[in-house]
Amino acid sequence: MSDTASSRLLSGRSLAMAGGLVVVGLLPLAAGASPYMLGLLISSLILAGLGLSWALLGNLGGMVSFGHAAFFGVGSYASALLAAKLGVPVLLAIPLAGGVATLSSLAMLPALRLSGPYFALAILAYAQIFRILATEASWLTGGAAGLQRFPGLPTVFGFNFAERHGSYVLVLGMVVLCALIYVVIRRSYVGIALRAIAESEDATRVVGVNSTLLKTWMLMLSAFIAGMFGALNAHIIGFLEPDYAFSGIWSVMPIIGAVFGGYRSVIGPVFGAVVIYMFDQVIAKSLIPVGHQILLGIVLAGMVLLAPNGLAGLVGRIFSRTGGKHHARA
Amino acid sequence: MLETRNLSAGYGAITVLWDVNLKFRSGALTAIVGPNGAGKTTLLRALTGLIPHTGAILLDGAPLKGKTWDLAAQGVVMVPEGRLVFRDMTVEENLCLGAYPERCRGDLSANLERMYSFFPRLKERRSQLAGSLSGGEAQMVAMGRGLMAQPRILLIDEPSLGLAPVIVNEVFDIIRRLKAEGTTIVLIEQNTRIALSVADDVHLIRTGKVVMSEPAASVDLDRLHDLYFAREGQGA
Amino acid sequence: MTELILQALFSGVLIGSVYALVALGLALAFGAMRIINLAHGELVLLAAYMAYLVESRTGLEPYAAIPLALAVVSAVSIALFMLVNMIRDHRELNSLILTFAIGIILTNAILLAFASDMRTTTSAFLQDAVSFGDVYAMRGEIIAFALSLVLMGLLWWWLKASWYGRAVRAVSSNRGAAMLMGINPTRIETVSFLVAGALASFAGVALYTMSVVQPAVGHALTVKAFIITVLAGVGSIPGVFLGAVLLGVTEALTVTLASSALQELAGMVLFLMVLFLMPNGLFGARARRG
Amino acid sequence: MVRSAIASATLALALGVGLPAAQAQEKVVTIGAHMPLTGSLARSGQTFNEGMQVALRMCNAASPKVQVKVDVIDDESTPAKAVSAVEKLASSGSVAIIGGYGSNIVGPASDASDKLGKVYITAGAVSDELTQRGLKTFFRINNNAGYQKGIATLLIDLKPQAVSIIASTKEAPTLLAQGLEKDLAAKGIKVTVHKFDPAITDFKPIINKIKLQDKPDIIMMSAYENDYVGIIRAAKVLKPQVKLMVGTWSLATPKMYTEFPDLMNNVVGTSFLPFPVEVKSEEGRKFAAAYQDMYKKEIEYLATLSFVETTLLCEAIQRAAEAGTLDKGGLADEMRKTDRDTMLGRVQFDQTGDNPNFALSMGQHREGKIVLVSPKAAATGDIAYPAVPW
Repeated sequence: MSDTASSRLLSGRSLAMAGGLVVVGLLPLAAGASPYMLGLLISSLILAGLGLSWALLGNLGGMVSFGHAAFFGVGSYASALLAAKLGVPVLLAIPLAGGVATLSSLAMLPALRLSGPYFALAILAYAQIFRILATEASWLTGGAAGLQRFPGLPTVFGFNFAERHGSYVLVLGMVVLCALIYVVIRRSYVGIALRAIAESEDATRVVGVNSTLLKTWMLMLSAFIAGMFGALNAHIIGFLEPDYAFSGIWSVMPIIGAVFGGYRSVIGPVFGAVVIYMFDQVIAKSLIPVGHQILLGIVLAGMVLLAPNGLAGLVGRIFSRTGGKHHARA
Repeated sequence: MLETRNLSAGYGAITVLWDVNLKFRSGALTAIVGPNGAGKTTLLRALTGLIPHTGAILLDGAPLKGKTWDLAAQGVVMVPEGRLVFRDMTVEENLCLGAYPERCRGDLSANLERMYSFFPRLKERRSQLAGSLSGGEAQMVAMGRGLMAQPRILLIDEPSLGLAPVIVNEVFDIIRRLKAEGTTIVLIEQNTRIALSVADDVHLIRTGKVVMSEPAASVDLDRLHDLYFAREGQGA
Repeated sequence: MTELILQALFSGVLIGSVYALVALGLALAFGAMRIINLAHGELVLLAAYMAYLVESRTGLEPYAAIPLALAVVSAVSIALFMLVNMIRDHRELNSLILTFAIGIILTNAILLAFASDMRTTTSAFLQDAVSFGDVYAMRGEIIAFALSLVLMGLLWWWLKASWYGRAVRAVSSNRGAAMLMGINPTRIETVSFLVAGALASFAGVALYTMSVVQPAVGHALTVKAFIITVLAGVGSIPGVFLGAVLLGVTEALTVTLASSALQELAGMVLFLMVLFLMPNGLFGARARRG
Repeated sequence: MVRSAIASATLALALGVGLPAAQAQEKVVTIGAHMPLTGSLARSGQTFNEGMQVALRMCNAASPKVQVKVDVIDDESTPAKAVSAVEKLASSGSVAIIGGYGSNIVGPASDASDKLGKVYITAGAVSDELTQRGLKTFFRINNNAGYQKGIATLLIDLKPQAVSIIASTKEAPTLLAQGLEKDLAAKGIKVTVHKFDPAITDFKPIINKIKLQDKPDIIMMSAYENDYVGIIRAAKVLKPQVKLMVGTWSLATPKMYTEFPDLMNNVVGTSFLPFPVEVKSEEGRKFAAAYQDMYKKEIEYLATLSFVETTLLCEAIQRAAEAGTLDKGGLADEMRKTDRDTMLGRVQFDQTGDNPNFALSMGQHREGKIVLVSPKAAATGDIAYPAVPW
């Protein structure tokens, strides 16, 4: 890609958005948030990253996945095992784990021919299969007993990533980076083709876009991002077992966040995941200590019914009403 | 009698049909002809309420009430092209569904027998899935299904589409027979020659407008074809 | 070994017949509205808890709860339909998410109302063993199996011979053409959601009599039902029954011939293989791709 | 407006400062707890919570000078939320944390607690790895070895030819099954392990395999509540020729018998107390009475566990508070000084924070009663053997 092309793709606005995201993201640190708050924010950002990876596939590939836990879990195990058994430095193991998750996504290629709910639930089946394999392959994964002695995030140049502030900055950085990658792809020729596929597959076949190949790329990229966030989470939590690594939470929460924030925009899934997770953990949990997910369900249902384009769509509508029309398509 | 006044219709922001004024006489067969994409099917879709329209549709002088599914009860029945049979139901089940409006449910078996006398071939295939039929047979199922609703006005969409000439003749023999029985018929047809052979009145639609309305007897086929093909490039 | 396999087959058929009831409801609503109701498992669960409520409060047999279960589940089904109907013109995704959200709401409502304790029948009558030669079952399972066959028969007859039933099939087959025949699709969709709810009610009560329920199992039921509809292909009751029995038997045989830890795995692999290799399902008439 | 707000805030502050001064001799100490109150383990969490509340009530009544109160947070059985809970509790002033259920939750949560310098005690995580991390603030009263020992003692005493173990693929049941397999095999007993996925509901195929292929004397269930019901039901239908059904957690409880009277008779599970409760110790009797008073039900196994851990923690806090070392990190030292007879038997903590004395009694359901049958020292009656529920 030439310089001019990349500068066109990474326009001032998207860089400004990334900058804004970083600034907003660093506010809690500046405000001296407690480790508790930072811990919640870290969890929410991990879901945000996962939400981005989900929305990338959903928005550009037109494929709804109900099983992103598959990639997340593979990423967690890969990174923990690489670091523990082969001594790979953790910061290198994380992207490598993304690569392993990408490899695992190749097993799903036959599913690309499927549409709608069939694809969604096929991926769910993969997540289940991976979970069972992780339980059975106890020689490698420790089985149901899990893995708990693997390295945490390291200290680099005196900056301790294992400690809350450090982990927070690292996860925030990863989210912003993935958001930028997403923006670049969306703006590129490929992204335009992909969105056309999402709208109507037949139409683009006629235009000559090789949709299966593009979808494959999107699936692989989505798996890569999800795997990396799984790896990050594993090193932050420091414990892995199959039921946790492949838990339905990793499939469901990103969808809720992305739909809540607006899955068609880049910022929506990030924003949605953070807002919905914090709402659930801070507000809903204090209102209904047991069964607070009922509020999550109500908020989600209300959002789908009343603002199907999510928070981003809602904000966009308000902006366009007050005159700033170009924001509507943010 | 069915009639349209200043009927316009289209899809979303695109208007396909402009200010159409048509009268369909009772007991007569009215053919609507025109090139592909002229708006014939849009007219039928508007008449049956499948797409929204402006202007008025009058049945016996009063506005046609209700949604698509209320029309059959009022005796306005559409026979869609043969592909639109219920493919995973049997021939007989397809026919039975034609009698869905409550006023037609009474004597189901007698009604069925009447259809089988119209279409003997369907009787042989009565328990076969409609999806496994040939094009001509499917067209017969679609027509039989429409007739089961005991229509006052039958709207038939492109009955010759994709059929072999022999089968087309067979289908039109049945249309003639229906006409002879006194059913009011609106026939949408691309094939002008065959349309003229059965029609009482003919309307030509091109690029969404009615460009010719005449009794079939006075239509000169060459002039009709001139109108039909004129500036066809823009008509598509 | 034959004895083992016979018992596995028998157990698989019995459990499969109840899976079939769950799956039929899902398939019916999907046929009419082209929407996978991800809250369907929760409807089944709701009925199971009604059975628990009646059994624990009155000491009657769980099947006495069927009127209550029908009333409650139908009411919820209709509410669910009305919500989904509001957004029917949006993308498929939104209705999936909406029914999923309703599933979350129902699961947690059940949790709030009934706590998270596991529940199952305590009826001595239903738990009694019955044997047929070398194979054994619980009486509750035999009753559930018979009930399932009867309901499937009734449903088959209803879809075949009643006006509403035929209309349901017509709408599933071709919505536009059905409208031209004088069928009001919204009413038919309502009817099919109601019938799906009724099937869920029976399935839930049957499940309560032969298995253990907890607020969290609703989702697993939905997934299982979906797997069965994929195995069956769209649009045939015998297909759904055979698909369900096939799943039940596969699971039971996996336990018998391999390891019980692999039971879930076998079901999932079967699902994917049918999905990839047989786009029409094992018994279905129509393609699902495109 | 602003001024009046400031005025009232000042007033409130003054009152707030004034209050503790007025009750100077009563010191209030807060501890935190995280439990699974939702999700599949919610019932365990609820029962833990109940035992804990009773322990605090009794402990506070016994030593009114230092009042201990607890904040409970639902960890939803997820590690990240458990870690958040620990951090939230620590930041809102808890001096110690009572841990949740499952090693996957307790591992990360106790790590976080250790980093914050807070004592962490658990009765719900049995993995050996937990005590191999070298944490200075980690304590637990029960461990896999204790369960294994309790069950193995009973099984070996009965001298069976063969035992079949049905084990859930969840963490704790898997560990227990592995340990038992080793112990029993060492005594020359033929052991077959059948692992099952927790999603299973129909156990007939497994039981049938055991009936026709293994032909054991005893079926041992290493599993959870809903699994027991499914397994025993399947066994009741297929009637394998076994002499005893044995299980572990949450099986030999009065509640199981009330809910499933047809399934439970003669089944053996881990237990501390016979039922009706015939506790020899004063403490046990008081606990039973207070529990009945607060929750209107009989004490259960998990409630007893959390009662013991909470009592130990509470007493250590009171000791440290009186010695004035509570704010100076003296709590862990006080914990390590623990040496006390409890309803679990003698509890001490070794260098790793584990309780080396932990071993379990086994109780048998007998017509609505629970009779302790093993080990001999704790037994309140002889085991009915062979005896099955059908």
